[in-house]
Amino acid sequence: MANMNMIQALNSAMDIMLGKDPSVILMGEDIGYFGGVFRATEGLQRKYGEHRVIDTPIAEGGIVATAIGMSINGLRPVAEIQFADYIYPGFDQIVSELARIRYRSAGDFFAPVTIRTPCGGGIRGGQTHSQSPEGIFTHVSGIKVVMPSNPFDAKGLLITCIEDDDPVIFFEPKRLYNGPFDGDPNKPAIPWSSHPKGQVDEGYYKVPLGKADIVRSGEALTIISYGTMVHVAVAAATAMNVDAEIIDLRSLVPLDVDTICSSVRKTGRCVVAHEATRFSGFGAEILSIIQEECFWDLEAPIQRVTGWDTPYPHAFEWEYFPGQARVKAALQSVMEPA
Amino acid sequence: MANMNMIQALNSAMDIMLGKDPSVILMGEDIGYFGGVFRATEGLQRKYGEHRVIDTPIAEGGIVATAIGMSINGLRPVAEIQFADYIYPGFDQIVSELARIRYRSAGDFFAPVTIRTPCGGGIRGGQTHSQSPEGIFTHVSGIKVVMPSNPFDAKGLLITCIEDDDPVIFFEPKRLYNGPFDGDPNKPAIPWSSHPKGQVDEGYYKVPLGKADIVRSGEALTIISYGTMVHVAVAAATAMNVDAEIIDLRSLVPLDVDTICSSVRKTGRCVVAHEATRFSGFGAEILSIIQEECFWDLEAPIQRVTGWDTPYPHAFEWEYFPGQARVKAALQSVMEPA
Amino acid sequence: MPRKSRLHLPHVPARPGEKPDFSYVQLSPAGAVPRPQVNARVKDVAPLSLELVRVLDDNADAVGPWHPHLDASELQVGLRHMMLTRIYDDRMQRMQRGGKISFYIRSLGEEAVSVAQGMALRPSDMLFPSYRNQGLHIVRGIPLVDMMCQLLSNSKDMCKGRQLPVMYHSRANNIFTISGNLATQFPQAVGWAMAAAIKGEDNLAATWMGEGSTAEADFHYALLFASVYQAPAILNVVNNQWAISTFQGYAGGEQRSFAARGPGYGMAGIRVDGNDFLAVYSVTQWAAERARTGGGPTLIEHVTYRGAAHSTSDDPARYRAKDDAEHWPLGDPILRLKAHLIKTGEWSEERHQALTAELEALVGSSWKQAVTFGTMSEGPKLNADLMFEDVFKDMPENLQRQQALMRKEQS
Amino acid sequence: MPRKSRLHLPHVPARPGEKPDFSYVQLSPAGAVPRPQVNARVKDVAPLSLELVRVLDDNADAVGPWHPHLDASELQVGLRHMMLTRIYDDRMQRMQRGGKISFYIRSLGEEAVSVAQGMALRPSDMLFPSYRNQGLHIVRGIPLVDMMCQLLSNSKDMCKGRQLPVMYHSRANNIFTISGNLATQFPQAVGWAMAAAIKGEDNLAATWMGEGSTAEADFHYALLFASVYQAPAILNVVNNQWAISTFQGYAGGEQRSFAARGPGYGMAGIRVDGNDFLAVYSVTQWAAERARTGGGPTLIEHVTYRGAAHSTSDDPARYRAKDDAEHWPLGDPILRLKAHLIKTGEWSEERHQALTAELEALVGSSWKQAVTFGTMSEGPKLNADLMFEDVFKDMPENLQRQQALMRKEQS
Ligand SMILES: Cc1ncc(C[n+]2csc(CCOP(=O)(O)OP(=O)(O)O)c2C)c(N)n1
Ligand SMILES: Cc1ncc(C[n+]2csc(CCOP(=O)(O)OP(=O)(O)O)c2C)c(N)n1
Ligand SMILES: [Mg+2]
Ligand SMILES: [Mg+2]
Repeated sequence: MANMNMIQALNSAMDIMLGKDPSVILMGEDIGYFGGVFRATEGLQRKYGEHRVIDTPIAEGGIVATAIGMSINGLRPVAEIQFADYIYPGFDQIVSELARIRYRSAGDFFAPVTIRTPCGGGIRGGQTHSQSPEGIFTHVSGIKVVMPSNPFDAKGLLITCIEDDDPVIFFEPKRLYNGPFDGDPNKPAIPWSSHPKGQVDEGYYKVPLGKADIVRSGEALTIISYGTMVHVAVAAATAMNVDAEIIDLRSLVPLDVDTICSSVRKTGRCVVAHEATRFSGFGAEILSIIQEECFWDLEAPIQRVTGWDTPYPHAFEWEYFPGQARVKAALQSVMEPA
Repeated sequence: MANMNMIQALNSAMDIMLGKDPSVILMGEDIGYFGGVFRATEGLQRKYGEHRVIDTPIAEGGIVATAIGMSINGLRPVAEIQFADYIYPGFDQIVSELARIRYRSAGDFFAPVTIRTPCGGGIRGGQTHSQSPEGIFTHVSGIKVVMPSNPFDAKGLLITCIEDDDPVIFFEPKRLYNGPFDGDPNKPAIPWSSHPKGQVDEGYYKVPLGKADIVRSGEALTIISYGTMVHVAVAAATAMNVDAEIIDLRSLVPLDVDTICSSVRKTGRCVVAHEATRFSGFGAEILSIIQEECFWDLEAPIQRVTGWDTPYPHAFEWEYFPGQARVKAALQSVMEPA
Repeated sequence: MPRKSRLHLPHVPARPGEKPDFSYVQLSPAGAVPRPQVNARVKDVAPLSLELVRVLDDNADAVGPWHPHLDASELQVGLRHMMLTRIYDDRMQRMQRGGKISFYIRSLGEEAVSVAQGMALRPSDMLFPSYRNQGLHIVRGIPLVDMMCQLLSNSKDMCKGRQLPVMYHSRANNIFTISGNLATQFPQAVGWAMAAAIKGEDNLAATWMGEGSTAEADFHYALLFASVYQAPAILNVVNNQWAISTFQGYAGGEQRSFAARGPGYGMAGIRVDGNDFLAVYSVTQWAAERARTGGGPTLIEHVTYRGAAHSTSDDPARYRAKDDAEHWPLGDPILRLKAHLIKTGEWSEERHQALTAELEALVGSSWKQAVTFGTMSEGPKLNADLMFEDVFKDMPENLQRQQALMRKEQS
Repeated sequence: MPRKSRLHLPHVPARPGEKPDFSYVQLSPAGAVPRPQVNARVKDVAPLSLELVRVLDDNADAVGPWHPHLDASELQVGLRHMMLTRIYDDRMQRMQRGGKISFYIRSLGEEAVSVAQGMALRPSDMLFPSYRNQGLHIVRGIPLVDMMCQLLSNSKDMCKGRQLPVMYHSRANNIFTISGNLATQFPQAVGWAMAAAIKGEDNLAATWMGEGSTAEADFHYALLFASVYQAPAILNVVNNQWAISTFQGYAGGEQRSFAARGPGYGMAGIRVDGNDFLAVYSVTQWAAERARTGGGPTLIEHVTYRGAAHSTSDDPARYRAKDDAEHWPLGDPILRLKAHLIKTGEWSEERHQALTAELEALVGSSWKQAVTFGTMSEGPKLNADLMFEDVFKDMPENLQRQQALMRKEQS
């Protein structure tokens, strides 16, 4: 066990997989010699060579497309898209190709590509360095979608994704790279070393997809979240001291419906929280499933806590971000007696 | 008034706007000399010239991008994407640019571009000529999303979209081009001339965005739908003779929440139907809004009727398509007494 | 508009009612274009992208430095493959017209491209075709019955009913699954080639698209990545002059050849007579040897003509001159190779007729066999349960549920 | 891997610890490259895409056919704009270091590109810049205070707080809003130019991107549509050799110049000394006249060097050789124009120092004025209600509700 921040944990996962499996390669913009704009691949090119940790042209569509071709030729590419905001030029190759190759070839071909990309706000990145587009990809049949909330999960999930024979988009909440974040930008930043999930096994281990993590169990209500909002939810529930059960989905596709529904059946009250915009966001799918599965158990309408239905403005980052105030308001309203 | 199928109605809308406003131009693959693979622009190049009805290279991204540039220079481009399945190469220009130009320039620039594209299955097009990706675009702040279900609305809505100063994606359910379709492929096809909404005013008129159409009012339950599924819903409700109120959304963004909620408050029971895949489809947003707004009025869980969470297979088109059987099963279950 | 438009629109030489006009096609005499060393530098081979490499002249003689000097037996095999491709296309077209299959795409007039290239490459080279390369499948020996079963989406369909007709694939024969989305295969092929290089293997990747498809971003990505990493890939643009109703000028062909894009990206570009079996074979050999010896990628533009409708959903009478294919200056690939073989005493009308009859019989018997595995109307049918498989490697819980609901619905 | 990789990787001449090496940069002597007629055919101007157009020689003399023969007064204005750009950059960089603004991007060493081109174009020509073209805004007379208020996202910010610093725009001065997404402006500019042609107007569109951005699909779309419709557009690739840490070879520059993409798409391509004010002005004049007279688009590659870090978030010491900018063979654009003016007796050290002082004072006083409209820490602040405006022309009901909720949250 060692203290790692999320960047170090991700780096460790890729280091281990490069060492373990000669078919694993890394590719992306500025990831090689430089080690990535967020340093996630630092030192790996020096260790494994320019031919396995490959700098690419600035062409997200070309990166995804060539990664697909490599995977058809027996490699397991891990492609970095520098910011999730820049994944859209690769959208056609992801939706029309990566997601469908196994299906359209009746399983004769498959593309084990992992796409890593930093998402979310909180670093004053403005509207083009803060997006959370995960919801869009959950609507695409054939792609798995993952988002960790801490270093331990990040490493174990990334190793699982690299070994998975299906394509995966692995979203990294960049605000969590250096430490947990409770939603209050005015508090001094705290490092992962102060958090239990900052204790990371240095060796090879996996965290399964489709298995949500019950961060905190409780009886009064259920909070379902993933990524940065897990920490905001914990802080808000603690501050209000409500006996909340807090679930970290970890993987959105596949989705751990059982854990979600058994919790809501128990509590009868539920808040769904994510940073992405509200309208047609992934929260809507979670809410819909609960409504369909647990209708008779619900004692109050499920509330969504989300970013607003606007781009993420540079000057109003904290008015946009769904912080503790927004979470608390939702907790209040689901606790109101019927 | 004249009998028009949906193609003729769309053609009439574009014809009228080309004649009325010199800044309107049409562009797209095979739309000019040929008149479009579905004939929607037939005759318009001959009438208005090659400089206003423009054939383009096969580059959806280039079509959207140049349309944006034209709109910044005072034109109102109506761009056709030959199939909605092929809109993804233009995704970045739509999401990162078209949707945000007004916002990021604080209103100093705006891009009145209308993107027309045929969607949906039912013509044996297989997985790449049958998709319904509308849900994805409803998650993108800054874009309006429209889908008509009949010739009269198609014409009035398209004229409204072309005159709208915000960008719009206009989805055309291609199975409805030549006639209404109740979901049964074995019945002989019936023409629009047999349907009241096939009666179309030959002149200029508008159908507003954000105003749903109550196709049929009823007391027992509410069916919310759009596009092809409106007709399937009517047929299923009639066959079961349930006193269903059937709502045709017409525009998904903006969404007519009032009409939806007042109906559900009245009936207490609701089915949401669309052809697109279920997981994170637009149905989830509708369901979520109803759950949030009408929770205490609901007497049964809202049911979603959708395509399956798979691509649209060539051989199993009718097993995939959400036909009357699937609608009826949902109607059954929402009618079950609590 | 107040003022007159100054927008330039590409010239389309002949529309319906006008007489075919191919004066825009720049030709070089057979044998006229020099053949550089396979390891020549890009700037020294640049002229190849504007000339037209031809071997078979108008007297059916094979001339010049690109003459591949193949054994007659090989040429006879090539002729057979081209004839089979065409006979197969004709029959399948008729089957579609007869309502037996939902859709079909012919390669009429373009047979030399797929057949000559398929023969010039190694079986271990990976192919990323478009929907108009059936010749490749035939060269690689995919049984006609298997191809027909795909067209029928029947119980023996290699795609399990998921793909439109003609979207074949063959893992065993190194042919990648065809996409309905244009151009996507191009950069995938380059990625495959990059992986071959990374693994130190000397197989190459070859891929095909039409000239209209070069407008897509994936064409650009493919050329860029192939050039940057000097990937062992052969990128083929089949310029059959039309993209459905859109003339090649709208893809940029009016200003410059498509082959010229190659040198623009720093790679070899060759413009070849796509209806000349020997020329296509020869340039492919050149590009393959160049790729295998570390010389990097080559872009090949095959100048040919779409002899038929775009597909069974299309009617070219609406947008191009009648009988234009007959006026195509580069003739018909089958007739040209046939004439050459006859002139060299390696073939005869009799043998040609006999072979035609043999191949028609083969196609006919294959069809009879294929339909025993089911048609659109009669069984055996694929089980609709298959709809839910292969979305993921293992079927997730929500798909299992949906599968059960579907069963209930169907019963 | 069992076998050794054969994948080619572009050569990077000098990394940290190595001494700068610019031997890879292909130079032509000043005055050596002929100047074709503006209406010359593409194939006749093709050599321009491989040569390097230069006017200012090493003795600070202006020589050769591309000499634009501008009045000294114009050159002095150009010098002033370049100096102001650099002084503005330096000060804003310091403001970012001091925590006054969140982010900044300098154009150190590239000032001639924006300033000379801005001056060579008409005010009615539409500009689609990247984030490193501040010189354009300065040439077009955008008040420094307005630019600074954008950097501060303060109450006078033209973007109402929505954009990162440096993402300026000016409707009144025909400068389009800058995007954080690379390359998207290129085909938009072509669309704007197509519209100008459709409307019969003779304005043109000019756009800029870095060499690294040419890898994006939008670069391809722009060249293709510009070529097909012969759009009156000037497409500028600013090759400053680096894309953050990625050397230009990874964008394709190792195999061929970026200007050479132009002829590949059938349009004029010119490679110019980007640090030579006179050369940049002259090729821009040529391209503009060509576009206005119906000669179609031109692709211009400006060969220059990124003198500073990519942005305030970047540290080039991690990936490139120390002091490399000082070894750049094409020198510094300001020093070169200054030397030329002094040599021609139109400038002096004294005047230069005086002007420097004047511009520093101007920037300083502008900053003082800008901060009165608010800073990141002190007010006046923008009203957060603005977050919900301009998503659509009229604020829809759901955004009005969210706006109300946000107000409640903040109170
Ligand atoms: C991304 C995408 N856009 C549009 C289409 C519709 N489409 C199918 S074939 C075709 C024309 C292709 O022409 P070309 O590339 O020249 O190939 P050819 O058919 O001539 O062999 C078009 C526009 C598509 N399949 N995919
Ligand atoms: C689509 C997209 N991908 C990646 C990025 C991240 N990014 C910002 S600047 C940059 C480098 C651009 O280099 P270049 O085009 O050469 O311009 P320069 O900065 O040298 O002026 C990158 C990769 C982005 N902004 N947009
Ligand atoms: Mg073609
Ligand atoms: Mg650069």
